[in-house]
Amino acid sequence: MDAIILQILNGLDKGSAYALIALGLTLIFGTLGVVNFAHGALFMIGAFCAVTLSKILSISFETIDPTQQDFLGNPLVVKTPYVHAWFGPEFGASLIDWAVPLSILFSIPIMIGIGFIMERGLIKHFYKREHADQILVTFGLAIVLQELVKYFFGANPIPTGAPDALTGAFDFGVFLGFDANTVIYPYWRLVYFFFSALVIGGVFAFLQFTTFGMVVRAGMADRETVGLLGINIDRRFTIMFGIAAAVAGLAGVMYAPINSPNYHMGMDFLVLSFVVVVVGGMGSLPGAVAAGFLLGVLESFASMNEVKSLLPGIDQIIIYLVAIIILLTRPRGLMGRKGVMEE
Amino acid sequence: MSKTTMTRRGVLKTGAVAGAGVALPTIFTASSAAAYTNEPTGSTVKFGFNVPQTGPYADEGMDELRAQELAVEHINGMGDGGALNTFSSKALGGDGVLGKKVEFVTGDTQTKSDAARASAKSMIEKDGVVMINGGSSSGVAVAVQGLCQEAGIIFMAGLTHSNDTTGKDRKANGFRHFFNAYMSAAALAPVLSKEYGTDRRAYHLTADYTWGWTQQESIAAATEAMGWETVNNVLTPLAATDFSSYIAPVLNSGADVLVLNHYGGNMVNSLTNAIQFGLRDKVVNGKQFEIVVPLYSELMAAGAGENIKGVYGSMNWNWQLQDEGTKAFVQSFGKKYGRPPSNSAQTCYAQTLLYADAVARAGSFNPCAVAEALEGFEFDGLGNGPTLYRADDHQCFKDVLVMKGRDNPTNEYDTLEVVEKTPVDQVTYAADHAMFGGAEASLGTCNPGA
Amino acid sequence: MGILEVKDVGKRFGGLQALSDVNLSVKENTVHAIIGPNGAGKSTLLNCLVGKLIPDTGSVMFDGQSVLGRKPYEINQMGISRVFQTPEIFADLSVMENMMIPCFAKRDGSFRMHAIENMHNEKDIVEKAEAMLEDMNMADKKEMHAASMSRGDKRRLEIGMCLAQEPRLLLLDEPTAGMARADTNNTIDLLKQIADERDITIAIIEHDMHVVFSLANRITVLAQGTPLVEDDPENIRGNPKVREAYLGETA
Amino acid sequence: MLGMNKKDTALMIVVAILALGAPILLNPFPTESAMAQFNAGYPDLMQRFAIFGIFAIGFNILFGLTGYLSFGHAAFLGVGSYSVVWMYKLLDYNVIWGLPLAIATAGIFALLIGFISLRRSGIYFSILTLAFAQMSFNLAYSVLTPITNGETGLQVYTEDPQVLLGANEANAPHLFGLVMNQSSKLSMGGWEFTFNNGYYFCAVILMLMFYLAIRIFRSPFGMMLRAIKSNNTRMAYTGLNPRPYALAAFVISGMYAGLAGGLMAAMDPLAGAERMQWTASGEVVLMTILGGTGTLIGPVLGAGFIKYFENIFSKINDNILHGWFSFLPDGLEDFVVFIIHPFIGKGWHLTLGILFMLVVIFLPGGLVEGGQRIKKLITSKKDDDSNTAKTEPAE
Repeated sequence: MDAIILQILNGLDKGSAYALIALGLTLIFGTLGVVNFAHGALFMIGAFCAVTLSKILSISFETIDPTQQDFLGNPLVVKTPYVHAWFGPEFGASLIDWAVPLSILFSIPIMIGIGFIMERGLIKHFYKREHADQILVTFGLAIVLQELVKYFFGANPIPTGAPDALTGAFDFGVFLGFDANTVIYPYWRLVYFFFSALVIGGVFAFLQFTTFGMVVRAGMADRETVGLLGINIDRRFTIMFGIAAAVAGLAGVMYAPINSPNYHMGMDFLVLSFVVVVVGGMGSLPGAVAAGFLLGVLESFASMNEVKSLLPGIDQIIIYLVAIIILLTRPRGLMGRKGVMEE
Repeated sequence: MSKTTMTRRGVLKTGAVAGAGVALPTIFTASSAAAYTNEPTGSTVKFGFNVPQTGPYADEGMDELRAQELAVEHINGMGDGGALNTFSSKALGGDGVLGKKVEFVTGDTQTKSDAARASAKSMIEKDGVVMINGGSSSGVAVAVQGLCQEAGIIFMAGLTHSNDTTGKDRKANGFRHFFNAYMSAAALAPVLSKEYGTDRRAYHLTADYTWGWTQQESIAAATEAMGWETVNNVLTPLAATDFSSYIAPVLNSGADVLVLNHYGGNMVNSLTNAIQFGLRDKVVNGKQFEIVVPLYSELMAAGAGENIKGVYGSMNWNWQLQDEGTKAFVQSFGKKYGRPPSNSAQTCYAQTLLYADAVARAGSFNPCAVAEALEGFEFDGLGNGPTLYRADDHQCFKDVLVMKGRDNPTNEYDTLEVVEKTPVDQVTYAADHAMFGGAEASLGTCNPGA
Repeated sequence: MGILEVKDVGKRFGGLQALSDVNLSVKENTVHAIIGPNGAGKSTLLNCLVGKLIPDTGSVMFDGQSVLGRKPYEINQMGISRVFQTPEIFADLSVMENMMIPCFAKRDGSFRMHAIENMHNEKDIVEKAEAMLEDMNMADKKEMHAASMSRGDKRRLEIGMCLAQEPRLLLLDEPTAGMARADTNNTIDLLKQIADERDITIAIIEHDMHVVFSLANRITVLAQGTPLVEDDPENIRGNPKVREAYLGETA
Repeated sequence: MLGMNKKDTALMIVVAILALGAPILLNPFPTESAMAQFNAGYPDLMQRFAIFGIFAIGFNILFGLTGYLSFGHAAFLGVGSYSVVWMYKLLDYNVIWGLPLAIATAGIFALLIGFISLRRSGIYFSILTLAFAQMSFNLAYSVLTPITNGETGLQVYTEDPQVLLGANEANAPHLFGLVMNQSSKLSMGGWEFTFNNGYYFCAVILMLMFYLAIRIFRSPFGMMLRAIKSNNTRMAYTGLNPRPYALAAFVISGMYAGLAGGLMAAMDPLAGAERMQWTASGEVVLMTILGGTGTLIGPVLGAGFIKYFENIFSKINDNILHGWFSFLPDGLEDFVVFIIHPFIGKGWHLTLGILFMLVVIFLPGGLVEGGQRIKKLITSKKDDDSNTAKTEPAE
């Protein structure tokens, strides 16, 4: 029982990352009809926003300490972050410590900006082109973006820790009446789960309760009709692209402490997020979220020893197996609409 | 196969002569010309450095490439000579190899067997290299080693840790300086039993492919021999990025040690996840919970950051060693690149020097002569102490380092500390050991190509 | 006994009863029009005939065989061709290729693996397609990209493609919708000619009364998913029920 | 000629000349010149051009004609390779056993996967094929190691049965004694050309496969496939069943992929699981789009383009750059090298990504459109504009 609760927690946590990425992806599908292979790269850039901010906060001045030596035997160069000098070592240290949460604020304008530039500069010209062309151009863009990140940050993962206060694990077991140490879960992953729930809720509320959102939803349902009403849907779609980019970016920022960011993390998530979106049904926002959590939970269950001993290698293929089964039983995924991306 | 000719150099010279007069076509068919593949005839000789330049191991590849460039410099007599000054063999005079200046070409393995073979083939066929060195995974090493065997040139493996490289997949034309999973286990086990006691229950997470399996097998055997119990071994997909669902059940299993048979990105993530779950803060069976990462590298340590503190592992070499060879190499490397070399860089550096030295001692670039010179070669002064290139399986035998994540690093490179130098005797095994293909494993015969 | 016999057909979509108790008999070699106000269930009925929808109740017999449960292509191979409201042609192919495809379908059935011979070497097909283009007055447009033709030409091509299959029943779904008067008249003439010259039955769904009364020799009026009346055109014109249900609105 | 019209015959002749003359055409620079770095006329790369050409031609029969975008074709490539290596292990090194088996097994796999995947269309189809291929890759790398030799890659060991192995038989892939990795060399002036058995074997098969593709494109079957892409509704209402047509196209393209995979193992007797990964499937998609979807020659060009970058640009390093620009003053030399540095060697991915974007932005029809534009530019005087290319899009 405790093992199952643990895996459900795990699944929800994994699922929240899948859901966030898939949400943005399906927003772009639904509104713009564009297959965006660069969406994983946006997630990656988000994570690197966190890396960048913590690097900026750690920009240091150098003093030479003649009493110590570096590996070549030269006097050691000691680095002190400017924030330590400016705000005092204590507050400075906690600023650096809280770099990842702070990056949320830092990343939103950056991601929206990147989204605007992408949409206006490139994607806009591909609305009427074939999906194949969209795939090629966005894939090319994804490569360019990740190679640029690699050029500046290297290929090695960059450890980016959560604030000290949020490290460690919470003992759910005691909470639920099990023995201590049976169901423990890291604080930061709980934060991630609630954060993504917040973001997902925010996006839905935005689409549900604002006029802007209503127009966009109408546009998703039938672009032509909305266009006939004389509403400038294009500008709203640009904004939607920015929002989708920001959602992917936020997913990335908060993911940084879970796994050290590296330049190809976007590609690692790309295929998976496409599977999630398609399983959820093209163009369906609730579908993407539901599929994200579903696949996350199933993936976690498949990695349990009991399951693996029955079906060796099941965790290698579970996602794809589930995708096949769902697509064969439900033609348009969990909640897909007819006619979207079917030709 | 034996008739193949890839005699670019030989042809060139003749071609140049013909070109000077009228453009007379000269046709070479198979089995004419040279005595062996890519026999150098001009004033230069080409080495091929095949390292991952794209993909997750690109940084490791870059570091290998730095070391290889440095080695070429030293062989050609430029720079400060590095470890050539401390190397026990004095056959290299700093004037290239056998009077020929060394040039090199580079390629990208992408850490994929196919891509690695493609780039190695292009070096052999197009650039006419006599030796290929580099790489950072066992799959690639075995694939390229097989290719070099077929083509008739020497392969000096880079980072490859699987037992198979010099075990069941050993080849007469291939040589490995790097240590292997068995050695890691043999070196780690005594230290672990000393630190953590002999009554421990270990839970293994193992990358689900050949290298992971051989390492898990080696570690389990060595730790069980000293009294540990292996509670469970869970295979994890190579593509996994989030290991939480594999880590979560560990605490409930009654295990008090977690062994992570992962490398590279897998290891960085699994260790980070394990720390997130607070495993090392727990007390199980009345003992402090511990994590072991049998194979360490500097880049992984950097990627895992603070999570690595206090975690034990093993390495082939480390820049903090204080022997003369290490000091000379680190000085030379540090001056040129402003950072200490990684252990895969050191292996590539040593392998390049060892190859050049063997050529000089053999007096020929013929791979069979070079192989003969390397087989049973005993040397010192390259950083690992006295070392033997065993003739039976082309594996180097030398001390192995047991490392621990440093608690208070003083700078960004100071992430690991050397806990113990396990003497070579403790890590030596028989060439027909069961984990190394048993009695059936054979090098085959040396292939000189043409 | 008509060539097409629809008996007691009903179809529900959720809470909406789209069709109920539809009985219809189309006699061989007639032009039978099905008319009715918007939402009367004309398109639903048509879709039930061609296999796109399966009715909940009732039967649809074509030439003594049931069409229910068969795929559209199977029903087509039985001898029912359909012309769509917006012309459905192979827009990326040339006009000639558009015409050759139904010729192949007629000769070779629903699937044949003829992957090696050059299609232009199939003399019988080429001749038939050319003759049909000639009949449709499009021989000069043979090499044209189908997408670049005018709407009227596309319609004629589509009708020609259907005829190339030598169907026994031709279903037309508002064939003149959205057309200019001149194009409409051309289409009426074409259909008249087809009805006169060929051994074919035509069932037509149409909004435009001008078209209906120019062509039909039998009319069924559909209202709220059920047939109101079936009669000859003259009688329909004067039928008060029809006027009320349908013509009244437009008059 | 051979059942082809004039235009196709001309195209076939061009392909034949390119394929047979590749060892010379791809080595335009003298061996000792600085530009020799750009020579591509060495056996391994030429083999890859031919093999990936075949792969892409086959893929285009599915994607270019029917519009069904498969993201799982690499699986068939891998199946083909494994088949051939298994034949080496069981029988002997003669490729004659393995290649037909590679085509057959790939065909069977394609039939199974296609039968299921073609129940859906559009992106749903793409994801289904992707899922099958990724499952194959993941399992081949781990659980199926007894069959695939996992990470190491399937290869021939001395203890393998090789029951047909003769006493004097070559210990490398061969066709009745014609050993694939043997070459002859021709030296002319500063140039040197390598004529490799394996390459010519691939080139002949490439020409055959190209010819077969022409026949398929011009056949009634090919027209039906284009009809599926153009209008599936009309297809069904013309009495044609789109499913078997699409499935046949899927199986044919799967067999092409199997043949390509088999040839990879015929050139180099090792089959690695990575060639089944989604990136490999994506690569053939990119090749086809880049070259020109639905055109005959496009996929071959696209394959050559990508393989050229992978193999030539990744090998340029700073030393070579310094060599090229050594004629410049020191500071300027360093500056130029500094500017170019991110795009070569380890940065070849960046260059490729930029080129993908440039091609798709400025040449929507891929490289073939680029060629057509150049042609039009040259013949613009007599040509009275756009309608020439329209009636025969499948050029």
